Amino acid sequence: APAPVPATPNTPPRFGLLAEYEGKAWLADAGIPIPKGRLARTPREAGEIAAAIGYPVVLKAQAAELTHKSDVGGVIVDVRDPGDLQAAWARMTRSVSAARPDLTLDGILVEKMGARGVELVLGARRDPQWGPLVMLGLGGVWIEVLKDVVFLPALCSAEEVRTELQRLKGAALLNGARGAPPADIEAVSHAVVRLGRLLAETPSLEEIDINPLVAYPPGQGILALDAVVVSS
Amino acid sequence: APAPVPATPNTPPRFGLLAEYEGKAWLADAGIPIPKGRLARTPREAGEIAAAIGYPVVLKAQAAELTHKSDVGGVIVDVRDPGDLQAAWARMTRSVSAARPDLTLDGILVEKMGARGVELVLGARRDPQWGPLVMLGLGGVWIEVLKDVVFLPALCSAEEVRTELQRLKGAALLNGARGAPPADIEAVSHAVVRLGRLLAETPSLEEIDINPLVAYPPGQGILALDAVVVSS
Amino acid sequence: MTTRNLDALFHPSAIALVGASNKPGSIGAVIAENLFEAGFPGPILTVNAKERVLRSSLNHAHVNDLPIPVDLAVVTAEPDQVPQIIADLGAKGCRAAVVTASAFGEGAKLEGTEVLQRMLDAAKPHLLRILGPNCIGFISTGARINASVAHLMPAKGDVAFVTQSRTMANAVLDWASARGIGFSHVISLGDKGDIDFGDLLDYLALDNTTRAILLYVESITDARKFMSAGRIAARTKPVVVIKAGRSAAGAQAARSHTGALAGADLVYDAAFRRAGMLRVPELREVFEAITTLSSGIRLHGDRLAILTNGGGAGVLAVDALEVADGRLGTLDAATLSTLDAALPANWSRANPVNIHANAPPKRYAEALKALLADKGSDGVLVLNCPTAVTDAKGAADAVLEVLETRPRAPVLTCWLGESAAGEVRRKFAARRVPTYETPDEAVRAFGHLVAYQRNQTLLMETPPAR
Amino acid sequence: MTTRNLDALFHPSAIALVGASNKPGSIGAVIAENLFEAGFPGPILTVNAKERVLRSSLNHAHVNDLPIPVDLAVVTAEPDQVPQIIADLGAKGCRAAVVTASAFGEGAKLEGTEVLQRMLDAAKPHLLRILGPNCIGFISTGARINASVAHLMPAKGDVAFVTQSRTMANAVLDWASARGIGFSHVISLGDKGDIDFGDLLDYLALDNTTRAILLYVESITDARKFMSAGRIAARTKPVVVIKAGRSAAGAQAARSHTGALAGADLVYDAAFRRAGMLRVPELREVFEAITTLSSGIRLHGDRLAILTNGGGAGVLAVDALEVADGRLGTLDAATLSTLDAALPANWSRANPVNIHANAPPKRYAEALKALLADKGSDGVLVLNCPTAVTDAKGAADAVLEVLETRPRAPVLTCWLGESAAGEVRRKFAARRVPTYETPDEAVRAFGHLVAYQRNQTLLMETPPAR
Ligand SMILES: CC(C)(COP(=O)(O)OP(=O)(O)OC[C@H]1O[C@@H](n2cnc3c(N)ncnc32)[C@H](O)[C@@H]1OP(=O)(O)O)[C@@H](O)C(=O)NCCC(=O)NCCS
Ligand SMILES: CC(C)(COP(=O)(O)OP(=O)(O)OC[C@H]1O[C@@H](n2cnc3c(N)ncnc32)[C@H](O)[C@@H]1OP(=O)(O)O)[C@@H](O)C(=O)NCCC(=O)NCCS
Ligand SMILES: [Ca+2]
Ligand SMILES: [Ca+2]
Repeated sequence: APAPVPATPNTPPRFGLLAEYEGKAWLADAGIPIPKGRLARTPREAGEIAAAIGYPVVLKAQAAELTHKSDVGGVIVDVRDPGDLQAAWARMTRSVSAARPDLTLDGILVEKMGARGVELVLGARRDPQWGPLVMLGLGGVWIEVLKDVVFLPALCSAEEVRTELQRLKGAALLNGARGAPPADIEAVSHAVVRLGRLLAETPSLEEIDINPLVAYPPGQGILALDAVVVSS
Repeated sequence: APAPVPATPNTPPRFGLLAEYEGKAWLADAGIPIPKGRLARTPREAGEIAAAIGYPVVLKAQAAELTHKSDVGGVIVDVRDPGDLQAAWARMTRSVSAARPDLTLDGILVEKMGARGVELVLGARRDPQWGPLVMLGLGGVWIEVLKDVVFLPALCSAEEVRTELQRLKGAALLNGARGAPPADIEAVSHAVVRLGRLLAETPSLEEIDINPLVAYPPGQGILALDAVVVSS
Repeated sequence: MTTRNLDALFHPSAIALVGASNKPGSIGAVIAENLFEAGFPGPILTVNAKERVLRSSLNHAHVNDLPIPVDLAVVTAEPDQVPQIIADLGAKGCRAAVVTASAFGEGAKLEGTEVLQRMLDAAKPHLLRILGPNCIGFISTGARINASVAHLMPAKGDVAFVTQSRTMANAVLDWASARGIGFSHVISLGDKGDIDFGDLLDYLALDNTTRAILLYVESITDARKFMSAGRIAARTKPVVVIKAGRSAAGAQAARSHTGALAGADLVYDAAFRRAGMLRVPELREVFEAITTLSSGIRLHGDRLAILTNGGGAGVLAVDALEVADGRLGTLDAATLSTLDAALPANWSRANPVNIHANAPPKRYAEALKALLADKGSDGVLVLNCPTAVTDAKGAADAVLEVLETRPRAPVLTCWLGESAAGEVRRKFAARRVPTYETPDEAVRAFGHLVAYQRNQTLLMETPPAR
Repeated sequence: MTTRNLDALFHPSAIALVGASNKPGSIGAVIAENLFEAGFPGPILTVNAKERVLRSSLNHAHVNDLPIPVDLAVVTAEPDQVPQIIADLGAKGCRAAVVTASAFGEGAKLEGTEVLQRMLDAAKPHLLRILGPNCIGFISTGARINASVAHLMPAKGDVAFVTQSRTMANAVLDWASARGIGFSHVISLGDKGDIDFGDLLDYLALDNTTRAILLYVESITDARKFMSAGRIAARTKPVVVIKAGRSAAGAQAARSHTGALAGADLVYDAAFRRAGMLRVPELREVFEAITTLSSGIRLHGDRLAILTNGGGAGVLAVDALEVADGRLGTLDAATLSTLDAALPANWSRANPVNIHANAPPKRYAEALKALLADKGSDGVLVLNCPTAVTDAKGAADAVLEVLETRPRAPVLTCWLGESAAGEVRRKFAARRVPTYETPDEAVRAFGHLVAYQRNQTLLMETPPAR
């Protein structure tokens, strides 16, 4: 059985849309695993953080108003060494300010690069009719093209999550298809439960979207690689 | 426009089920790209071949009767250097003979390890009603769980293939979804056309199954990573 | 308020019609006629300021003039007059009111309006329950109440139909009537100001004249109550739901997938499923479901035996079974030898059992009996194709005779065609034998029964979910 | 041999029935009655060794005794007698023969048998075409030929129905007859020994009494001919196909995915699509397709306007449109102002156009005319729900009157219910106005028309595929 759910953290740091690093930190407090990482405000800070967490790292531009980082060159993966890091920093700041001259970044998140795994999408929101819900699906084309998702009430049990996720069209990916190992379904289910509980117990929280949530083989857990958190 | 289709090769080397390396060589003659590789009959030969084609390599046990290599430890990927190679050879021969004591291998195929790409399945067979057909689909769970494939007559045109493959449920993977580059659809289409023509023009050929066929970004072509060829 | 005072709706001792009318074609006149014609055994009192006599009964000018307590009222009046009427009714001991539209044609919805709030405020002190407003009424066949503007009185049956759409209510009634299928109750929710799906699911779960529930949903207001009541109801009897307005969610600009998808149909889907309800995607399947539910059949397994007089129809049924819940049963040795004796030598000796076009009625009976006894199947589908030498009616009578001594046997029927088949279907319906117009529909129905039984088994095994 | 001598089947000058009988209930008697009752203008000669007089005509004992050349023969005899009969017929100048089963009930299939080969060998020197064997016959309404054991003579229409299943042939005829829908030809292939789908597609492509073709397929023997003929036919008129026996492929042990999947239904799917045919998945959609095809409607775009007298039905139609080919049209300014004038103030002012339950027939006419003129839509679906104040028949008459001067206008109808709606549907069918029983089915039909028009456009643009 996984560690007990941490006590509900404080209400989210501020109103509106949180920047990724803020949302992630807050979710981590709530028991959702995130990659090691910290916000760097200068290239030097970035180097220090990378040295501490270990290469390769990923750089991600941070600002609450910047919801589609990749589209403006705001995501660089597989940064392998300090020289690479400085070059990547320079590239990113130039690219982001060219695409979004209006924007002032809070900084650049320097994060450990996660291994590959099964990509999922995990969200939670308040439905005007059905109340607080969680949504889980396979990522990429599964959710975008096939709309392959399942919904559960926010206050669901891990057992219910495990049953329901077998109804995904792409469930085979979670169960280990063709030699690939299964995903850590236990960890996924508990993350769903935690996120739902978080939404239900935090009235000021409007919506959370974790895309992608990467699941590793059994025992190796999950990582939320991105987070959109909206408070009112 | 791709290079003209090579003249139809001789009839397949022999009757019945071809071992992977034989089938691949023959398909290569017909214009279907395969990874660089050669059959090694001894560990030393294996070392020489690997040195020539370059590490990392993949080892695959070869015998016409061995259709599911992975199930008997007959596939080892990511062999990085000569020491690794010798160890892998030893592991494989032990593993295969334990699982299939009846079997005598032709040898072990030493093949350059292909990069990751979009995995497809490409097949051709003679339908008793519809005559020679080709079948194309996304690999993995797409074909196995969702049965996501399209069929065309063996004598189809590249244009028809291009149109038809857009009907795949997973077509988004070929068109480049979410930042991933598209696949070399041109190369895929021409491979389909070639395979179909090969079947239609080789009466002794019963069935060909290429699983996986990996597609790389536009201009970077495709590779048939495995081949099952059946002659009568 | 759930089921409080709903007994006044289902088992009133007297009914008042406020807004009754003599004017032909008016709502007040249509309801008056329906009420009186249905044969309600208690007094029906009419109220209308302008009339003296209504349908040979003395009319009352005002609610306050009613000489006896009346627990159920039907109100058809301009919306802004309704609150006062409700207040007056409450003062007279009325505990439930069916508030219809005031005129035909679709008046504005009253959801969220000030006048609706005033209606509810007027009702509250008396705990008076309101069905509507803007509904087309309430029908209860056992109690002989037709407090509606429906153009037909349905036959007595044991399916309860609760609808949020007025026009679809009529369509369903009309369809069922032509097939001789009846209902226990037909309840139109209108704008759902007070009584809603949840309340009625609560009530109907325990109503022993109702063996199955059909819901026509456009929106759910109190989701928690719906889920809670729905779950309980679905444990006791089948609940089938059709949800209209899949696209009504609209193009909602969303920051994330969750936002875009959560307002969508998939959430309703998940909710209905959690509640143990069977959702059907279109009206045709509503018709099939009513047919299936009226039969009261419960299966004990998922294997189907198919009896047919024509190979082609059998093939269609087998095709359909591939994609439905359920599978083809295998004939056991006893059945094979019984059929060898009963059928000509060239029969299929497998499932489907083809007894050929010229099979006399007796052969249907023998084959059906054998298949019902077969341990390799849990249900039988009997198919009949019209041919020049087929006695479709005789075959149907033979089937009915077998079922005479086997109430609620797991038998579904499909008589293809229209000329003789139409009459046969009515006969089957009258005897509660489920019957369908095509093999696919019959097999789909079998699949629904399989799914229901499977779901019930699961519910028994697992502790109640939230 | 394709269409060689098929004119003898479709336009014979004289018909012989070999195996005619007086014995009631026998195939020979049923066919004799059908032939004579259909009103064929030429001579019908009967051959039976045992009878002297048949239906007041002088019977002939033997084919050799026939006094005049007879180009079409109907043969009902024991299979092993048929080859000689064919030889004798050929010698008498016969060029086509419909070979039915010899008795009701399903005899063994003759595909691949020696006796079938002998039939073909006997026919070959005379280039005599065989329909069957084991078919239920051939009906051509224009030529007034009913050379079949069908229990009904269909009305004259312009849909040709070619079927490989005998029992389903009867079911379809029966259904169509009840709805007043007719056919140009009904052709039963039986065991497809000679004349097959490809031959008939070749012929029907050029038959100007046929405007649409429906195929009921269980297997395709000569795929190349089928694809080639099918593609040509589909370019000239809609071809709809239902394929039975999805599961017949069986569990074929396969060395690879290609082997396992290629035998499967997906290949048929691909083939039908390549040929430009519309495949429907179940019998219900066959009924819908016949309805749609009989109308001869061709669309010029994919936008649908919906006219309804009830909100609920409109919602169902919009839901269905989400998953069908086609989309909701938008009302242009001219239409909005015309409807503002014609409808009560509270109409929806959007598509669907809701004219409410109590709309008089005239309002249907005005609204329909406005929508037909609207440039924002390419077709109109008219929905009608039964209510106490709806004149369903009047509304239908109003629609028919508008269509009187607009032959083949892109209008589909759906009158819900059964009581008045049944009669309305027959009326619509008689006037070739497509009509359906539920909104989903009507919208699906619209989608089929859209797909057909889209496909035809594509075919025009691209060079012929192989
Ligand atoms: C592609 C898109 C989703 C990227 O989103 P984003 O929020 O800008 O960027 P993310 O933080 O999710 O990360 C981008 C990539 O870096 C990867 N990544 C991020 N952090 C990582 C880490 N620590 N380790 C490894 N990889 C990491 C992500 O997996 C993602 O990879 P992928 O594109 O192969 O899946 C976005 O640009 C987009 O929305 N594109 C259009 C597709 C669309 O409309 N989707 C609907 C969204 S509602
Ligand atoms: C998994 C299975 C398909 C493997 O097939 P196989 O013929 O033994 O092995 P392959 O030659 O296809 O190669 C095995 C792996 O090595 C990879 N590989 C092979 N050559 C390679 C090369 N040169 N470079 C890189 N990778 C290579 C393949 O991509 C494959 O990887 P994947 O499993 O991640 O897709 C087989 O064991 C199996 O069938 N398993 C059960 C699934 C099933 O029933 N499928 C239906 C088959 S009809
Ligand atoms: Ca993201
Ligand atoms: Ca393989």
